[in-house]
Amino acid sequence: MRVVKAEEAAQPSPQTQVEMYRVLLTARMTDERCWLLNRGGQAPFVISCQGQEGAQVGSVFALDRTQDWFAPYYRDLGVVMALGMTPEDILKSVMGRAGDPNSGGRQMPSHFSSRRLRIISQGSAVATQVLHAVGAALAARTRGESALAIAYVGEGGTSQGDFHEALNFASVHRLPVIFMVENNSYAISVPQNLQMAITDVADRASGYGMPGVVVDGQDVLEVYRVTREAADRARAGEGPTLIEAKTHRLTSHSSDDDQRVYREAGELEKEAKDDVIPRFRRQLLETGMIDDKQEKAMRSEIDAIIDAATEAAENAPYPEPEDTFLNVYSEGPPFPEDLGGGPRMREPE
Amino acid sequence: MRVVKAEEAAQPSPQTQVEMYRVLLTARMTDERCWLLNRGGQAPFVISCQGQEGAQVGSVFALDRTQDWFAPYYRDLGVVMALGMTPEDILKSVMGRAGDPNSGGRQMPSHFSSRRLRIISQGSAVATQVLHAVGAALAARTRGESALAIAYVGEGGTSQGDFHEALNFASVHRLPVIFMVENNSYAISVPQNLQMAITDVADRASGYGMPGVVVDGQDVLEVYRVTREAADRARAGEGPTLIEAKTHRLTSHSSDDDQRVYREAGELEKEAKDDVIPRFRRQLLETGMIDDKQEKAMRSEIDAIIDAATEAAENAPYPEPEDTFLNVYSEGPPFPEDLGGGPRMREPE
Amino acid sequence: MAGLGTHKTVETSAGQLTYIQAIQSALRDEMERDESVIVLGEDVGAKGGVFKVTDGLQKLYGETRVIDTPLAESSIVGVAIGAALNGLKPVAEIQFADFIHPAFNQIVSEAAKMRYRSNGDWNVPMVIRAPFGGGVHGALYHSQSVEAFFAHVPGLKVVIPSTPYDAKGLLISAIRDPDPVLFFEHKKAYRMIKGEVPEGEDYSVPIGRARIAREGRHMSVFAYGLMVHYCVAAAEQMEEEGHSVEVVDLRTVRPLDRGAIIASVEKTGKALVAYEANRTGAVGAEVAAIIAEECFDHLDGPVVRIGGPDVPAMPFSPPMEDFFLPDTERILGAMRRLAAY
Amino acid sequence: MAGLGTHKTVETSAGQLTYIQAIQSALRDEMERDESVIVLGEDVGAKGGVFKVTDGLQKLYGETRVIDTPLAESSIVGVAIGAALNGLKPVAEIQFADFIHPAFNQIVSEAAKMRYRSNGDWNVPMVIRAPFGGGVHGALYHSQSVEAFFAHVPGLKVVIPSTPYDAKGLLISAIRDPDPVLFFEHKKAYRMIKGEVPEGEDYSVPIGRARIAREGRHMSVFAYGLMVHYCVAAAEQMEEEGHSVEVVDLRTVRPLDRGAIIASVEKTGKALVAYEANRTGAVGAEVAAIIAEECFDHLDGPVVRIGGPDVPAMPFSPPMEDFFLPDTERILGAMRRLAAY
Ligand SMILES: Cc1ncc(C[n+]2csc(CCOP(=O)(O)OP(=O)(O)O)c2C)c(N)n1
Ligand SMILES: Cc1ncc(C[n+]2csc(CCOP(=O)(O)OP(=O)(O)O)c2C)c(N)n1
Ligand SMILES: [Mg+2]
Ligand SMILES: [Mg+2]
Repeated sequence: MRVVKAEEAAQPSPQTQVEMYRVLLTARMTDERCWLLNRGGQAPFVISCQGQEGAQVGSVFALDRTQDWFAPYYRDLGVVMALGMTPEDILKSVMGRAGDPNSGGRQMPSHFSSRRLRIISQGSAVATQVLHAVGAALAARTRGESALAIAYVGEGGTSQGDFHEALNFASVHRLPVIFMVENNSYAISVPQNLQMAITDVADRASGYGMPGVVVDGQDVLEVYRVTREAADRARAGEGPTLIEAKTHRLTSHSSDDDQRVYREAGELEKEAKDDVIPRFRRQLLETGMIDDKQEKAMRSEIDAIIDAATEAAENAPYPEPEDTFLNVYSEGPPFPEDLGGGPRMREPE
Repeated sequence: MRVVKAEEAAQPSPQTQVEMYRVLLTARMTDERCWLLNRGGQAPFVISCQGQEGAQVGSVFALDRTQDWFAPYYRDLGVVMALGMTPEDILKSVMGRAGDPNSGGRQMPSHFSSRRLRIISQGSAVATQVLHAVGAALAARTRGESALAIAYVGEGGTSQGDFHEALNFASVHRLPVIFMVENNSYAISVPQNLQMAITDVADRASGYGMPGVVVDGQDVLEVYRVTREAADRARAGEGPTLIEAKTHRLTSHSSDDDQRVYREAGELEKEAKDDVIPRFRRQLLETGMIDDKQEKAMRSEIDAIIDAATEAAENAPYPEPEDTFLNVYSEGPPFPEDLGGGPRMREPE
Repeated sequence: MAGLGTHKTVETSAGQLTYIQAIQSALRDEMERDESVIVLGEDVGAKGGVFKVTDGLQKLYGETRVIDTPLAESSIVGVAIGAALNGLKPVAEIQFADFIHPAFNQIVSEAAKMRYRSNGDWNVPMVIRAPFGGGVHGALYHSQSVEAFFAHVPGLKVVIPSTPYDAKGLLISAIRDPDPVLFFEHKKAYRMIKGEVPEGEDYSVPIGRARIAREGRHMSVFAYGLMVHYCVAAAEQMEEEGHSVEVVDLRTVRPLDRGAIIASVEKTGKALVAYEANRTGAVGAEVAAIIAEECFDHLDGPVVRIGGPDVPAMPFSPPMEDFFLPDTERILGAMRRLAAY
Repeated sequence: MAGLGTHKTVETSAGQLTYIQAIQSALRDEMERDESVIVLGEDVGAKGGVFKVTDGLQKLYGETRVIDTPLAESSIVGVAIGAALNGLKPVAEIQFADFIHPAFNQIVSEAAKMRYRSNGDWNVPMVIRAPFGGGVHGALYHSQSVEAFFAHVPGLKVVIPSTPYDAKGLLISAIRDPDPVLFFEHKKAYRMIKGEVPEGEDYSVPIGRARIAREGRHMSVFAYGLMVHYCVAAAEQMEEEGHSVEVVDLRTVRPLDRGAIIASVEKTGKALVAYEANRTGAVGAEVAAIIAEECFDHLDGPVVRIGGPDVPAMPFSPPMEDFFLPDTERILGAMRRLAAY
């Protein structure tokens, strides 16, 4: 595993590290709540961040949350929570409520979006967002801003043509982009060896003349450090970087999947032991940045927040059926049947 | 330029080398005739092989023309002539005659196809053929044959998602495929530095875990040698190879283009001096495989063949207008308007 | 879920199969019959597909004939085309019809035009299977009906069965067809629709022929996929109200069975088309246009279309999802108004 | 060819511009007016585009606003989407409409659905320009009419001007539109069609409104792009034969101007639709379906469609190319038969 040289500068402050841990925990506990709701029949679909929060939170904290652009994918609950999404936002979306800030209950859960937070709306087709991040970076560069864009994608998504086209475009124009591949070694049931003939996705970087970095995605501070370095390069006009975070998918692909059908029990146990949360917790306790009591207090605080969020979401209204017609185009439909119009029901006179 | 070790085995026999030269000359002289016809108003469109014949002919002779599969692109007149297409075939297609074996006058010139010669029909959308070659190789491997497939593509075509997806699929399944990139450093007017951020396309190979080879495309025997090595690897089950032949586009992109608008005169002169034909001719004269008299005789033979071919093509019939309806599906159209049917002209009764 | 998927279930079920079992049975019969048939797609191997359509096939026929591909639809189709050109009969699975778009160029520019552009020298015997349609909380990208894009493309055939019998018979025809066939399976029908399927016997259903799902005299209703069942239910209600409605299951949307469409309207004089796709520019428009062009002298009323609303796709939230999907009630309302016309 | 392309030509021409000059003039005016407008595509810079539409723009506005992209349409559109989300107004050029298919997923799954899926939070102010249509020996892949694919997609607007005045006015509206607009330019019209275009003055033509190209009383003919000119020529011949034919230039094929279509047919009682695209499942089918649904009580004859044949695309060889392309003669024949009906 190639590792770039350490830099003290790239160490978040103790208080920031505790903050990072709080986001990690909030994402994990919110995700766990979604599964509870799924079993309880209140959430038809769940797709998890569990196991990948380190790569997500570690990278966001290394960036400028006041101006940078984010194109996450469906696992990135840790990314959007680090940017300011709340458990209530998430639970409303899982329950398809009108108040879901991502889509007003239109998209499946975990299809994140927020213009305010510069989280680019994602559809379900994998890897399309990687090109959107490149375009956002192009716009920032055109206006001479120092903002960069980061795209998150799974290792399976790297097989799409759009991934190749995005890396190529960004490198030709030396755009301020970071490509963050969360390699959990599975695409639903397809293992990495059937997805690509290489061990490290980062090896693709040299084919675009950009640096490629492999980082242990379970090491939050390492992710922070390499992301910070990539960001510095990007802002200095030195172009894009491909970062591959080796990580684990601790749950089945989604609530519709059962990974025991295609994965060895041994592998699952091994990965569960490498969970980022206990690992970062240990780090914080050892360095004395937090103590056991504080950590327990933090958990119960978050629990309380999620309980309140669950109740708020449960009591939040659904969209009106007719809301189906809204926001197809900017203007109201001049031709109802054509611009977001309904099925024709009127009396043919 | 990385070059792989020489192998005596990979030297074509003197008589084969002379044969290769004849094909080079035939392709070049046929192409020149197309331009004459274009100026004469008999050929609305010409797109040339000129300058790239070395990579084309050198590679085909290194393969098994009795069983291998070929997915050429529009510059590959040298490829298809090495496989058996004749000047008459080509001139009929340039003039849109019914006898055009590639498409019966349906496609633009240089969209090559012949099931008999295992030349996969190509459309105009660049790089799609690269995936077809991978599929053909998959089929051969599935049946346990020793045949391989080779795809030809320009360096501009490598920017397409399909190029990435093809290399990835072939490498994951270790298929017997050769990817031959003819890098003439321009995609119409777009220079290589605006097409990719690297000098050698071959550097992309490592990102797929396959060998990448750069070869001087103006050196016919070098192209032959590296192609033979890639073929041996492929047939031995060691998977695909990416070969980049550095070459030159001696003409404008096509008869609709004028490259003097976007290229330096100096660059054009320099490339003209590096033409493969005089270079290979010199080689053959020096090694005594052919003498001046024989070479001149060969030229006039070919000239005569092309003259006859031109006349034959000029006298060949156009397709019937109604032929427009043929070969949409295997069966005759049961519903004329829908299965290859015509515009509805009948009297509404 | 797994249970339903295995061909065992297929063998043990007595004549009655679900829609998905019929598809599984067609796949297995054809792979058994013809070595050149291969299956490729995302998760079709070890997992047996996200809907379990290919469950068990890799165990039976091995990894060379049942291929888990990388996550890239253009390569799934492009490789299938090349394999078809070299003698195989690939059955490619696109995990959801919504994700067929990255392969659009390979399907429309390559597969559809290969025979024509080579003047009949080459052909592409390939099937592309994809689950489509809504009503399963699939939201914007797991509910789409995309058939109209392909029904416009000469060189392609587009099949959409509504019953287990047709699903098996048409998939067999599609696999044996020398040209590229898109085969769309309604995901809500997979386990909801049951029906008779002949055991063991080798039958097939011809591509390009509609089926009269229900005879009627006063009105013709054209549909395909899940909508056929809603239309039949509505027609039965209409019967009780004294109106005899004919329901025509198009089964193939390219080529459309013009003869059957025209004959039915000439008989009844009234026409309604029901479909789930976005209303504008869909297959229903072509059906209506054929009727307007061919049946003018027989028409006793406007040609009515009931389609999905013209919004990008079916939303996730239950009230909006229900609102989007045309159902028996909505179709019935349109039938009543047309009957009263 | 080069001369025609430069904006110089545009400035010196007195009121009369060719179709391509009108487009060049719109591009230059909007780039001059609004710094956020950028142009990107293959060969749009140094070469000024294969048709010279963007000729001179890079010299005027530099390489950051006029970008020669790598040869990859999905990235051209995907990058344009991202740039639009971050405040630019990209005008992407697809070199030929036939090559828009690799970008199909970015256009249909992303650009078209961005506003809807974010419930109005995001929008994509982007224009995709592409030359389309046949009659220039472009053969199968440089002659296609692909508008029907996009006219089916909620979230997109699809504009196809037939005159220089509309080409400029509609391109200006498209660039200023907050939603994604596909702008198809008929390549045969580029230099063949001339017309008045106001000098200097800042005007625009609204998207979604048809134009009556020629008033008439006995028959309504609907067309767009080059076909409009053929229809007007045929209508003039019909006039001499005593039939008054109204020609409606749709100008926008999504959204269709339903009001104008219905009003014209209610006036004339007969309808014909002429288009170059493959006949089946095209925009003409939607126009006919609207008429069949809305104008039943006013129709005095079948709704006739004249379209390109249902073969993959326009062949290269002159006899087949001529046979494919609907022309004045063929349209006239259909008009005569419909008039006699
Ligand atoms: C274009 C497209 N094809 C198929 C799918 C179905 N699908 C959803 S997620 C997924 C696997 C993604 O794997 P990876 O990129 O590794 O991300 P991970 O889920 O492992 O984090 C697939 C095949 C899709 N969403 N989009
Ligand atoms: C998908 C697609 N986009 C655009 C074009 C138009 N076009 C034809 S050739 C060409 C340049 C190809 O360059 P390269 O691949 O380097 O091949 P070369 O012509 O240099 O041999 C372009 C842009 C096309 N044919 N297909
Ligand atoms: Mg993964
Ligand atoms: Mg080139």
